Amino acid sequence: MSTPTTQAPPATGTAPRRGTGGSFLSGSVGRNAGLVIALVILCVVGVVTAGDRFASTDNLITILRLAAVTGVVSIGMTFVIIGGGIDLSVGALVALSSVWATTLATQALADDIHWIVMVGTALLVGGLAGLVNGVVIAYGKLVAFIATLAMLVAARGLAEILANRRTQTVKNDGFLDFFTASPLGLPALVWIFALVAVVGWVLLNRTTFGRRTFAVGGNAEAARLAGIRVQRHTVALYVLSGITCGIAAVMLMARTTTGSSTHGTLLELDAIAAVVIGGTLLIGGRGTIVGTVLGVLIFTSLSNVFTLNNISSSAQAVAKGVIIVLAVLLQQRVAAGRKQRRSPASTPPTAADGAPAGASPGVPAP
Amino acid sequence: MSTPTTQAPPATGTAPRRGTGGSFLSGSVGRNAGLVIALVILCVVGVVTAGDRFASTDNLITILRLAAVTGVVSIGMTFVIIGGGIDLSVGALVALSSVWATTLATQALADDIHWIVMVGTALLVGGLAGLVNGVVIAYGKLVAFIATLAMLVAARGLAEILANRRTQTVKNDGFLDFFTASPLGLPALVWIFALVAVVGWVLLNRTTFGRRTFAVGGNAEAARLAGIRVQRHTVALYVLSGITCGIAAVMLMARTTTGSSTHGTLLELDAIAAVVIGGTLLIGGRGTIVGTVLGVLIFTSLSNVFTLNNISSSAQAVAKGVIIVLAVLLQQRVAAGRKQRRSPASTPPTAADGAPAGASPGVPAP
Amino acid sequence: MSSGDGALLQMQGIVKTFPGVRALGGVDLDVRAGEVHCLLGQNGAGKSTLIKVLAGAHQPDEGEIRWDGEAVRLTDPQAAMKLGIATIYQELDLVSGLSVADNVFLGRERSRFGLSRPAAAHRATSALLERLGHPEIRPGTEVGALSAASQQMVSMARALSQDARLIVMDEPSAVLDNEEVERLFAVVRDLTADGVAVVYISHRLEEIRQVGDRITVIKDGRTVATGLPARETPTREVISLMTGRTIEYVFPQRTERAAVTAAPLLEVDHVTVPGHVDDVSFTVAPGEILGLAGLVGSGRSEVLEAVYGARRPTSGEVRVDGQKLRPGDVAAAVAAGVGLAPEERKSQALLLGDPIYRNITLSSMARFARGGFLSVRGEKAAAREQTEALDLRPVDVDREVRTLSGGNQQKVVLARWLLRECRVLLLDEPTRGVDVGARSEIYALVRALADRGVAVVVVSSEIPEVLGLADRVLVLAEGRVLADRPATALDEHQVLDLVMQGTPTHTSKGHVA
Amino acid sequence: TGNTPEASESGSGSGGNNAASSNDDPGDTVVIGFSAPAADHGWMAQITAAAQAEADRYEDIDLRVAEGTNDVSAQIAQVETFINDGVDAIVLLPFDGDAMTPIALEAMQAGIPVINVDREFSDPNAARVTVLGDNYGMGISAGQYICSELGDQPDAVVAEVAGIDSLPLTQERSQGFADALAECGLDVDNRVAAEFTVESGEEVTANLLQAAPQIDAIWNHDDDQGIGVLAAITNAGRDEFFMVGGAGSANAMRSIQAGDSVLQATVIYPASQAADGVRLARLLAQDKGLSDLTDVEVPRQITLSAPVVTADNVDQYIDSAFES
Ligand SMILES: Nc1ncnc2c1ncn2[C@@H]1O[C@H](COP(=O)(O)OP(=O)(O)OP(=O)(O)O)[C@@H](O)[C@H]1O
Ligand SMILES: Nc1ncnc2c1ncn2[C@@H]1O[C@H](COP(=O)(O)OP(=O)(O)OP(=O)(O)O)[C@@H](O)[C@H]1O
Ligand SMILES: [Mg+2]
Ligand SMILES: [Mg+2]
Repeated sequence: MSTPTTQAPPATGTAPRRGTGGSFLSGSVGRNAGLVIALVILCVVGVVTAGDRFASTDNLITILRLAAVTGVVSIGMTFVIIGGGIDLSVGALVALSSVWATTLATQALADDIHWIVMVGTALLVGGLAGLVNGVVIAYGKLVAFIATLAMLVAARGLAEILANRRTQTVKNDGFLDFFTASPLGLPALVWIFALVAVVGWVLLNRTTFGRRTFAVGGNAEAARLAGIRVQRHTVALYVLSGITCGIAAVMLMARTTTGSSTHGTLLELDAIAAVVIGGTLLIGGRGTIVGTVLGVLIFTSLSNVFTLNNISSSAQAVAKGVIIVLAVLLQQRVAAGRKQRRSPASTPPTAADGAPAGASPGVPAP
Repeated sequence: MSTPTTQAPPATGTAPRRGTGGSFLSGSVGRNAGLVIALVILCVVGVVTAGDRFASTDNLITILRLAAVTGVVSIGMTFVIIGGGIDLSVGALVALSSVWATTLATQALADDIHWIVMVGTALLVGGLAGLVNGVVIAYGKLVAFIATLAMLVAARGLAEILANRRTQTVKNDGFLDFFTASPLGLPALVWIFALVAVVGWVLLNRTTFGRRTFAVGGNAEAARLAGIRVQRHTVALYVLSGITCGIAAVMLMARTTTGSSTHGTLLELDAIAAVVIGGTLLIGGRGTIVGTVLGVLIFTSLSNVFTLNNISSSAQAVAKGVIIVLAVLLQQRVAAGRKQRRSPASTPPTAADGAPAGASPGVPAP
Repeated sequence: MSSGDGALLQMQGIVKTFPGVRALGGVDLDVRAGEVHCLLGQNGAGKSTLIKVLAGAHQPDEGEIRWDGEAVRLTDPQAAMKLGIATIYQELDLVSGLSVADNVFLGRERSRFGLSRPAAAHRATSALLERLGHPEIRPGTEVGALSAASQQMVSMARALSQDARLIVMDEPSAVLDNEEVERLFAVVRDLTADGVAVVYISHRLEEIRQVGDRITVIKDGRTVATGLPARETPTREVISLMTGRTIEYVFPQRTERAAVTAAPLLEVDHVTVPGHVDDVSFTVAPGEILGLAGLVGSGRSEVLEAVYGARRPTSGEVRVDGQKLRPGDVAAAVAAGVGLAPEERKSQALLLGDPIYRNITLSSMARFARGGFLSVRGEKAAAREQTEALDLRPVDVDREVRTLSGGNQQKVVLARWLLRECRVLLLDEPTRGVDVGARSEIYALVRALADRGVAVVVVSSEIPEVLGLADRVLVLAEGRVLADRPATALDEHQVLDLVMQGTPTHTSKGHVA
Repeated sequence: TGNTPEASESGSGSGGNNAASSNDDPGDTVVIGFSAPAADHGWMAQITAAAQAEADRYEDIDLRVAEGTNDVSAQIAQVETFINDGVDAIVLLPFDGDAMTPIALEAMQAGIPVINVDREFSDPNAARVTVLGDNYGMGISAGQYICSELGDQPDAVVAEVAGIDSLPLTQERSQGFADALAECGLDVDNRVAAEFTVESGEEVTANLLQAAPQIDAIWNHDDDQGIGVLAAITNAGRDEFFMVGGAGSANAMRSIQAGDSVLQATVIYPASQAADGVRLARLLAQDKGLSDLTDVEVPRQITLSAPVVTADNVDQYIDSAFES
């Protein structure tokens, strides 16, 4: 981020943007200082209004556990969006994977062999559906929005047919025991989320795969002319997103002890919102895992604080809308401030000066 | 469009792309030949499978009337998206406008003065909410996705509070008589849709406002350097979208004789899908009203044909997903074919050949 | 030609700072009505920043601008346009989705009651393009479908349409060929004869001599000399003012090559890309530099793209070291040791939002990765080595490429392929927008690479550059090879003659898709 | 499918309790249009499935099922399509009763009998028959049950996990619940709203359990989301309270039967309503009456009761409960 002075439009690719990789603490977290502050404010509000009920370990674990499913999907979504795409099908893929992994046949197989079969099924279904997304987008050259919207509709329909619209109960005790355990005091779901986030961070910032993702999303033509197989990479991104949906399905199966075609309803909106609030540009080429994780935590804590205070769902909605806007504005101001401090000589940001592209869906904060 | 070889990435704004304005028939419709073909195929399927039940005037009017509400919102959405933004709040704004225009107070006022008060209220509420969107995006520099998502949440919450979660019935006979009339055999709603589409087309293709919308969305920096007040224009686009939501609210009120906080649920997805399937780029700078209208009609006819053929909802969903993908692929092939014929010398498009940006949410078809 | 002593424009002590960079540290500029005032300086000296301040696109931190003797504040581009300042920006600032006419009148649309009047705009645009000598560009064409040169003409038409008193041109000739530059100069002379002032920026010193009246030299964001007579000031002096060094502006010595007998490294065999490349064959030996000359639109870029796999030929084949390359597969070409520095660096080569080092290592990532894990430290060290070798400024490899000046961005692209250590290097307009100092360095580098056994193909619109740098020259017209001769056997006039012969009418250069 | 095993006036049920009546004899083929909200949760899915199953039992019924939708505008278009099509009767479970009233009126005016299911129209003339579950009654039943268990503890903490909050039916249920609790001096201390899905049930309950460290009773509006509610309770390791469900799924009843969870009771909200509707539509279209009733004319309104199912009477209901 920089002062708005030089903010250029996204369409020209000259927009000033924040750094991408960077070392973990000084980089990602520092860059997301505004989000951290927003989260801290939220926690302070929680403590003030709900006291120990908020600050208790149990409650924090509840927040983390609720954040876990959306979080895992959002990590996959972060990759897709940085790579210049979007995946609207995630919620439906979670539903489809959960249903497929809990059909009578799969559960019978799991009983015979090992519950890992259910996990494998979920991941495989998610991955394959992601593969279809990726191939249609990269080789069929369909706009990602439409291709994954079609997948959303189709996958949910398929899940309904498979499940006959029934909620399928997970019977396998091994599965339930494993995923509802709490090693070292933290629930398995939280461990999975943490693991996926860390793997995602390393993959994005420390591997050639991550670097290519930035390149493909930042300037696909330049990436192609630099020798990157853009189409293949695009497919890989959607497969990755599909696999995270499979993981999320397993987590939801553990959390609710069911597989259902209604799982993950509107999850795509939550995930995209978390990714975008975390500072990832919708036009691709820029984004952080840490920002996404913070984004997910902010949304989850928000609902928690609301519920602790017994606020009506309508009032929650209004407050939520306002808070989202405030959080992002805060993030922008803080980032601008940091920039200022780093370069004391620079111009104070003025509204008149530039900042042309407010209209763009992917315009970064100044 | 050009040969895929030279297709540049969306972020650079230098990609060769299809024309924007052009004369109505040869231009817009011609460019959307694939969509027209898809619609014709759909109609043929309708006639073959449902015979007269599909081809009857009544049925066509039903399709048009259903298309009308989504259609009006989609016209506003087309402007916002061409201008480089996105508006996720449309469904919620329809709900809020419909509720506000049907409160006891408003209806009492309408009874005293004229039912036009209700229409005015709806448009005003929609326009004001759009103004808030626009100001937050253009001057607050919030990403449009997040700003309008926040508005979605907040507006629906506000609508619920206003309506106390009850459905409010429209009592004013003048209002109902006016909007349920069928001048010249076509329902008023269809007339309104037609009017909005024509006004939208003229505004987009024949006025400076339209030219500037393309410029702001295509290259905001260039627009700024050309002396266009980009921020002000951005605000205007969201106000426009808000007003179309107000119009849609009036139409829904006429259709259902109610105002309700549940009106327009998921309308944003329908509208965006129609706009995108109609060939408008999600990254902005490119799009047509005719394409949007065709997109809306395709979606509406699709459900109509499904209903006539008594297909189960789950199977419908799967079929719908597949058909969307096929329709867009068809549109692309036809467009590529037309291009070929126009410039016989150019390279035949091949998959290996370029087309780097399959990953991008807004990449045009080759 | 300069009429009157009263300065039309005076800029004094202009300071402009970007986060972390002081782009302008006190620049003075005064321009008189009816003169062509040339602005010179190295890449990154601050020329473009200065003219953006003048255009109202940037707000200066300090300094004063006087117009007709009165102090003015240019708060936005409109303010500058109202005064009569028209600007042609260095980076093409057109909306590619709009038609030529729409672009020309963008922001000042011809309209009646809010309804646009396309016919009027088309007529006016046609007239302007005619005046610029490009009647073949149709006002209804979409700008995105035009070649870079034609787009430059559209920007020009836009500036002319404003009836300005001062027109600023930031490297307008970079994408033009000789003939088009001549036509541009004719227009400039017309303008100055009418009393319009022109601020002209270019890295081609011979152009300055042809068209300029006075020179202002900027170095590191400060004016180091102003008001120098354009024709009389010796090149040596200008260069030393710009660079602080005395550099010989010459091409490196050709190596005496017995190598011609060596087996060719790159073989291009009857390659055809319909509409662009017509049965082109040539070979390049290791250590050889092949130049491709021709007018804009003659298909030189397409030849390179076909070789590189970025464009799929319908027939013919390309071999590197005897191995056939898979057609239409860039990754295969890169794996075989071919590199391309494309013509449009911003859209085709650079990740503008990424730091310099990532752009440089993009094609050599495998070298810094073990099991897919990257060593960022290794990357940065290698990138730093390259930036130092190329004298790229700033030296900080963490800087976003977007914030670099045009010439330095070009160096980033070159650095990428230098790091890659390719065996075949394809350079499309490698010195476009590069300052004289850096140019000499690039020439030397290319020669040094050739001496190390790299086969180089260079496309340039500057014929002297092709002749000076290359060992052998291929002259192209309309996608066909007209001549294939040793560079020493050709001179500029011969090349031009060849090109003209091969191009029956010059309207056939219509850059229309 | 019937949840009313004692062969109530609804006269429905694949159990075929009263299938002996002559009304089951095949008549002219009847085309019935059926439209309901999106089957986005088990109860609603069961509504459609039961209607379909009912239609399949009669060879003279041709049931046209429109795509379930929560978009009133789309649902109106579906009914329009049915009218254009000239179906013999329409069974309509509106997403929003008020909003569907005008189109239902239109259908009636076109001579097509409309059977209004579950969510009532604002105009009685808009439907020939109205088959309603009793939402307010459901809340009352749940409230009364909790009163009977906790009536002696005025400080008892009662929590409520509602369904989709923007639906009028949720409001009615909550209203009934609050009214019944007030009778015995209790009130709702914590209230959250889920979306009728397992996932949302788990999510809001997890938060609810944090908000209320000590609870005595919970009423959950819907047994589908109830699976998630129970999962959250298990996850949190809480068991100091009892829970009352809603709708009456087989799952819930098995839990009640087994007595292995906090779920002690559930309030039935029959998922057979649409099946009843289809059956009535057939009778109306074939001009038959309800021969089993004293008044053989098909009545204007049928309200299904909302009985409470507990361990004591679960055996009576479990066979006819729906699988969610
Ligand atoms: N938006 C920006 N943000 C940060 N730094 C910038 C920005 N624009 C320019 N700079 C810096 O300002 C300095 C001057 O750049 P400028 O583009 O004016 O150079 P120039 O003289 O036009 O060079 P060239 O001949 O290469 O075009 C450079 O160091 C450049 O990196
Ligand atoms: N995207 C495009 N679509 C269709 N035709 C194009 C496109 N880009 C270029 N052309 C045409 O291809 C021909 C060759 O263009 P190009 O400018 O690449 O040639 P060149 O010899 O490389 O010129 P330059 O000196 O500008 O590099 C021209 O006739 C041009 O109009
Ligand atoms: Mg410059
Ligand atoms: Mg070229």
